[in-house]
Amino acid sequence: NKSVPEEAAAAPAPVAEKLVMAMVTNQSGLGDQSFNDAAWEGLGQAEIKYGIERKVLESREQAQYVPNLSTLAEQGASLVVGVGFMIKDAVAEAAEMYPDTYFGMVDGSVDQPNVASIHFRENEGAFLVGAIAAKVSKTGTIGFVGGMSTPVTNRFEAGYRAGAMTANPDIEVLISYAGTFADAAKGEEMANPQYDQGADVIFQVAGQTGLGVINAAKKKGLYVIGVDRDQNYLAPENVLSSMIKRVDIAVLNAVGMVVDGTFKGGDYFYGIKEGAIDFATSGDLIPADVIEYANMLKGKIVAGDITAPATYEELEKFSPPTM
Amino acid sequence: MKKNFLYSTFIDNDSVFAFIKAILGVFFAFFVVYFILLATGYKPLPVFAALFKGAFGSRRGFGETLLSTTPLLLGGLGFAVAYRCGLFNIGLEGQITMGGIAAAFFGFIIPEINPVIHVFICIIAGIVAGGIWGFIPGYLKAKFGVHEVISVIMLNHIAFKIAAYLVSMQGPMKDKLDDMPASPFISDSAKIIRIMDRTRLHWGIFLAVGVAVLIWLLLFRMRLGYKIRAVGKNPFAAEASGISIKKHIVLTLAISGALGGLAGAVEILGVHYRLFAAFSPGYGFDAIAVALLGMVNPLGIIASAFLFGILRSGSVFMQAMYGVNKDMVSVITAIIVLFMGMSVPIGIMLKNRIKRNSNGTVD
Amino acid sequence: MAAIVKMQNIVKRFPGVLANDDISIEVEEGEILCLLGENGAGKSTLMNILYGLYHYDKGEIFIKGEKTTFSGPGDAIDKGIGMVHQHFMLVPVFTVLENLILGSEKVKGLSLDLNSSKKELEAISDKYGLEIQLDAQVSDISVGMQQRVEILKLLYRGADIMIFDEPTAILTPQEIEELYKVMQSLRLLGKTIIFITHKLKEVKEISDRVIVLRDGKLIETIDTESTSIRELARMMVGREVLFRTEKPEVETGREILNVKNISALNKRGLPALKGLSLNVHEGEIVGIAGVDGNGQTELVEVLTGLRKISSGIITIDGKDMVNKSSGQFLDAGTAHIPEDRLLRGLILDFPIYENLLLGFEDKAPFAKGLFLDFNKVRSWAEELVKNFNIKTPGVNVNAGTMSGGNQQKAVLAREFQRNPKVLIASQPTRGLDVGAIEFVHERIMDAKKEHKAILLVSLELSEIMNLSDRILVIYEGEIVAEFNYGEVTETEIGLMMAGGEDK
Amino acid sequence: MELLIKLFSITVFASTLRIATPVILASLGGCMSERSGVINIGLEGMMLMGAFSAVVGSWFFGAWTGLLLGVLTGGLMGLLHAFMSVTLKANQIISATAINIMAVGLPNILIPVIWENHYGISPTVPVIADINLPLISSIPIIGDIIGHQNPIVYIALLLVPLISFLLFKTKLGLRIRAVGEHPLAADTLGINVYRMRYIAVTISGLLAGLGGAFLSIAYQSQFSSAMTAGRGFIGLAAMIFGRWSPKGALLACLLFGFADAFQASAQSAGVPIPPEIMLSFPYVLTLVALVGLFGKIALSPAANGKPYYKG
Ligand SMILES: Nc1ncnc2c1ncn2[C@@H]1O[C@H](COP(=O)(O)OP(=O)(O)OP(=O)(O)O)[C@@H](O)[C@H]1O
Ligand SMILES: Nc1ncnc2c1ncn2[C@@H]1O[C@H](COP(=O)(O)OP(=O)(O)OP(=O)(O)O)[C@@H](O)[C@H]1O
Ligand SMILES: [Mg+2]
Ligand SMILES: [Mg+2]
Repeated sequence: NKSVPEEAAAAPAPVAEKLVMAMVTNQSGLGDQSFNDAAWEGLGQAEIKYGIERKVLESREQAQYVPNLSTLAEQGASLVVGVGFMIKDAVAEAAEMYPDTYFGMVDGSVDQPNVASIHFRENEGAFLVGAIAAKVSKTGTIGFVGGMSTPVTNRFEAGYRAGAMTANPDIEVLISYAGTFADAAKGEEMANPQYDQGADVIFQVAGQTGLGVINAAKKKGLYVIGVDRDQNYLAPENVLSSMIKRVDIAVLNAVGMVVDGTFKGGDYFYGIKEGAIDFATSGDLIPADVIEYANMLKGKIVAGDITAPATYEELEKFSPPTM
Repeated sequence: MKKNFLYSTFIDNDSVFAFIKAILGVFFAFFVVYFILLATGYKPLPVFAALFKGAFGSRRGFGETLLSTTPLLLGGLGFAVAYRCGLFNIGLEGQITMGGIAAAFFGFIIPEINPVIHVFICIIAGIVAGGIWGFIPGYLKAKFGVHEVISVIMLNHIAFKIAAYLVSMQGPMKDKLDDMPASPFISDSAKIIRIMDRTRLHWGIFLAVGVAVLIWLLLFRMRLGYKIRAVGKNPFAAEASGISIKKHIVLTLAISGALGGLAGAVEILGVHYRLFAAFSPGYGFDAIAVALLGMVNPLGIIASAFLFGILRSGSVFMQAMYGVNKDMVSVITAIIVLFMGMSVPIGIMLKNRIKRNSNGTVD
Repeated sequence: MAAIVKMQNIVKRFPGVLANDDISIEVEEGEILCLLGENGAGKSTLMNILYGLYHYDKGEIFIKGEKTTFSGPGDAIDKGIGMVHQHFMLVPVFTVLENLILGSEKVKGLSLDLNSSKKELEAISDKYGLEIQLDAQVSDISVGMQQRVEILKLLYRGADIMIFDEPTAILTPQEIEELYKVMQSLRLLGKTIIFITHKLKEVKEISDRVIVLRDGKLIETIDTESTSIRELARMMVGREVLFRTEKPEVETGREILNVKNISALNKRGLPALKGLSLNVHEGEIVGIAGVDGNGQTELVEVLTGLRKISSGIITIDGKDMVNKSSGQFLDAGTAHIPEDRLLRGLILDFPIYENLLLGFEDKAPFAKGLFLDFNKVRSWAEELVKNFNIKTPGVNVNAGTMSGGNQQKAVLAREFQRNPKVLIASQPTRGLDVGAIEFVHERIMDAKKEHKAILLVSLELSEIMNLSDRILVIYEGEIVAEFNYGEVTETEIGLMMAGGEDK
Repeated sequence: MELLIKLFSITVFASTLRIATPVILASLGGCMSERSGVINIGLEGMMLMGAFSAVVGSWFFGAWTGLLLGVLTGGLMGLLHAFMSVTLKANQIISATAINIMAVGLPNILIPVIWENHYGISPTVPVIADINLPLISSIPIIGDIIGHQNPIVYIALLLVPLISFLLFKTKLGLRIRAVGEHPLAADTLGINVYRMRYIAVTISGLLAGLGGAFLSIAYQSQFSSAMTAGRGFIGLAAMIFGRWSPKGALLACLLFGFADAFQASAQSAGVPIPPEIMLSFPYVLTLVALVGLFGKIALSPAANGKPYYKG
């Protein structure tokens, strides 16, 4: 399958033995210990489950999204998944250029028949860890450190604050943004004043910057909550929980649709109900009653009794349910 | 006289020599990369073939090559103009950012109008914004003696933060209907139209080459450029002959910044169609290498920007075919820069063993 | 006496120039040998080779009978060779002391032992009567003192073969006298001295033997006793040289430059001009005599728009010029031969034609709208090169590759071309050979004939005396005396330059 | 009032020191290199390579060996820069840019080779732990600010007078500065210009390497691919701000570090200003300080950036 494709060959490659399913990472690339890795894992699971071949192109820069997507489409990949909200415009463009190729879009919405847009209800998970943080906090103050202030990080923030408020109406939540997803040292210095101002649990949603937040927790002997995948291994004593976002499940599902021939464009939402959003308990740091409480909230969310706010506006309107 | 013009203009011995050396530099660089690839388990020759196939082998690849050449060329010209005036503008990234912001703003705030007028307005906005971002360090230097290197480093960061703020949730340029941290899309009439079917290549490349010729004319044919170069090579002598140092420092940095702003505007209007933070992946920094490898001569810069464009677009294919990832591309780029950087002075040394000034230095 | 230095068949090639063409010389122990030659004859090159600074292409060097190869000046210093370079080799931002010890530092533990070096240097400078401020920064001291620092450098390193490359080019007569005394006493102590100069009177006065170079070749080795100044000049230049420029009779006209009570600060912010007044008329040459550092530099800068004044009046042809820009001064009709051609006069990395264009870039016929007509510039430049007898392979050559004399001619060519009302000439013949000096003086006289007003600033007293219609003596930022041509002797002026009658 | 107390809490000053440390080390590296006449905009890349090697060293041999390896790798990068710009006389900016570009890619290529299944981020490794300074840590306030810090913070602070001493009080320093001001003059005194520049640029690399190692195995405990985040360039700016002198650079770094610590504290305390505006505070403050402090152009070493050609 390594023949050089003709530019016109937008259609799937000649007699490929295995279907090729591919992804394009955002600029963090593989190894981000986050959704790029998780998506890649999803394709790995699909290799086993469906016998497909997986392929990845990493992007050095925004301008490379389109050529990366196009190249994969031209090489005959049946499904090309774009990862990260910044790749959305590129997926839209590629999907139009290669109407016979299926695309997946993680964390963004592209309205085209050959694109499955995959959304995660991070606000639900953030809600749960917010509640856990508030319950565990002894000081009545908890913190949140975001990377850049973007709609996605804001969604985490909104859910987190709502969850905390639900668990403890008097909770104080300190909010900081580091302005970068790549600077661990900065993350630490954003976390430190929060700890010093009384926070004893911080939720980090900051990529590599977040590693510094975890580091600060380790040095201070306080709690931190990880993001995207279970980050307890980074500091087993300090990572109280992690908000888990199972991009792999979503990607696996998308591959399944292509293999089964049931692919349909449109928006796919993954939340607690779909088993794609959760909180981690490894490390056994969360008291049993708090876990129980969180599970109770989880049930309410699944049942639709609680709607975790996803934006600042929704947060404004949110009032903690009485239980 | 005609022959004389050509000779001194395009093919003087220096340039021919530099060109040969540059080619040799690339050649040696590939030689070294050959072994690196071999050592890391790739088959070097097919990988090289893929690089060039990717950059030239298809219409889309070639389009991408020229597409990435565009901002590098404009940025490189910006760096070169300042460098010729003895100024070290490592602030192009910030100037590009400001140019992009301004272009995007006028791109979406103005509804569909005559496309020529709209694009023109946006480009001028970009040029002005970048120009202001270049004017500031120039003014600070002329007025307060603030070294331009410090002020542009600070202004870079400030520009990045401004862009990030504008498209953040609270930001005034945020597209409220989209969950991307980006501005609304620019109106169709503000988009620079594409020129090759099924590629993203747009008119910007012609604009950039045109600007390169213009900057060449400016530097080597125009009165202003002559003065800029005079201030750059010996400000004291220039001043003694009635050329104002301060005025030309401010003006040159403003022009340099304006070229950065133009690069940013073209990127937004031709490629991204909307503003988001860090839309420039370091073009302003690569521009430094581009300009210097191009001997800070606009014609040389066309060539070196093209080389960088080849690396950028060819690398996609290299990765797709052989899994040579983005990091290997960085290393390859570094080695090419290193070898080209070496080959030129080696060549000069060979040709002109000693040519020293009174204090033993050669500029 | 045995030859302490023997250089045999030395060949040194620079790109396009054969600087030393098979030169053999011998220097005897304890003598003062003078190396003579036109600008660009290859004198400095030969000495730089002896000092280990340049590698040579062919030849052999023997020091004290021993065949020697140098890998750098360090080796030469070890052999007891010292050199005072044509352009001083001093680090301007270092103190005198730091410059003196550089390369031969004494240390105490990890740090520099400045005190013991200082004591030692004080002892040496006392011994030779070299007055020096060890703690001053080099950029702040006079050229004379810089010269002494250079000499002290050699003594400190215990050199017994001393090379002086044009040490007197920028010294005042008094300073030159002092230098001779030092050289004589050095010789008495058994030191060998090689001495490069363009001043033939000096050659006669202090040297034992003379070696003449021309175009990189050895022309003559001769005992000083057995020759004359005129003969030396002929050997150097290859033709007869007149030593006195004919002074044309010119009616002086109206006042062009008028300066009243101006005060200005120097670059360190200290008062440099203190209520200075002078004027220059059409067809008149006014000479400013003075010891270096008495405000000449600042005066010239003020009169060319390169320095602001804090009070006073400047008019050119009646037009107010107070604190106007250098461009406005040019427009008002000044031309400026700067004292330092490398700093203010030329852009060494520009080709000759672009150097000649400086200050004309906005003027017809070169300026065409926003553009420049480089073809016109080039042909014009070629014409100037011919008229001013500038030796160069062509106008596309960078100014930095020309010899000093030719660089100076290029500056002159450009400035005369301005057709100025007033010409401000500062050190116009610094470092030039006799032939070139003659040429420059003739051009200045031509300008006088054309009724230009000329302000001549020079440290070369004889130059001032020969050319000026009026001589003003500057001392500590003021004009302290005024004489007419022929009314005064060198000694009298020298006295005034040192601070006036009471001294 | 309560807000003010929060904002200027002692920990802000402790943070200031930590934030400043890698920048101080970079700026000291800048001083060394540029005082010898070699521009070093490659500090960023040298730091990054240092950070990476330190983690590798720490993983295999422990933190202190890691530190050594990080420093040496920085030195090696310095040596490369010296070779390019002194021996080969390549444009110093090109040479440094190549180092910067390389430093972005090389660690990422090596990470999966060293640690299977890791890309871009290393595993956590042993770190050089913070220490309590005896005596000083028990003094109120001062003890809280400087009493409990990482050893490398103290090393960096000590290096400021040390490098200052080296440059301005020793034989080597005198020669290095001479070579940066007037290489020909130094040459005529038998000083080996090339050797001086090699030494200075290599030391510059060692310092940058130390700064990188501090980031990865003292401040943080793992390597991530962009972790220097422009600190090399800020160091460069601080050095110029401080007029090519270690002590001046220190002040600039502290000013910058303080502004950054302050904005972090202010964000956390809920000051109602958008975070991006808060985050730009250190840069704006630096600019304002520059305009306020500078009366005249700061002169760089006269031969800075110019290759020296031996005759
Ligand atoms: N005065 C000029 N007139 C016309 N063309 C010029 C002129 N100066 C430079 N050029 C153009 O620029 C090229 C010279 O490139 P180069 O980088 O050598 O510039 P330079 O002016 O010689 O300065 P430098 O020597 O500092 O690099 C020539 O090939 C020519 O195209
Ligand atoms: N470093 C150099 N590179 C190229 N050419 C040089 C260099 N140094 C000297 N030359 C050339 O070599 C020749 C001899 O120069 P040198 O400096 O020895 O002359 P000189 O006799 O000392 O003249 P002057 O009286 O002007 O000092 C000149 O043509 C000069 O242009
Ligand atoms: Mg050239
Ligand atoms: Mg000479």
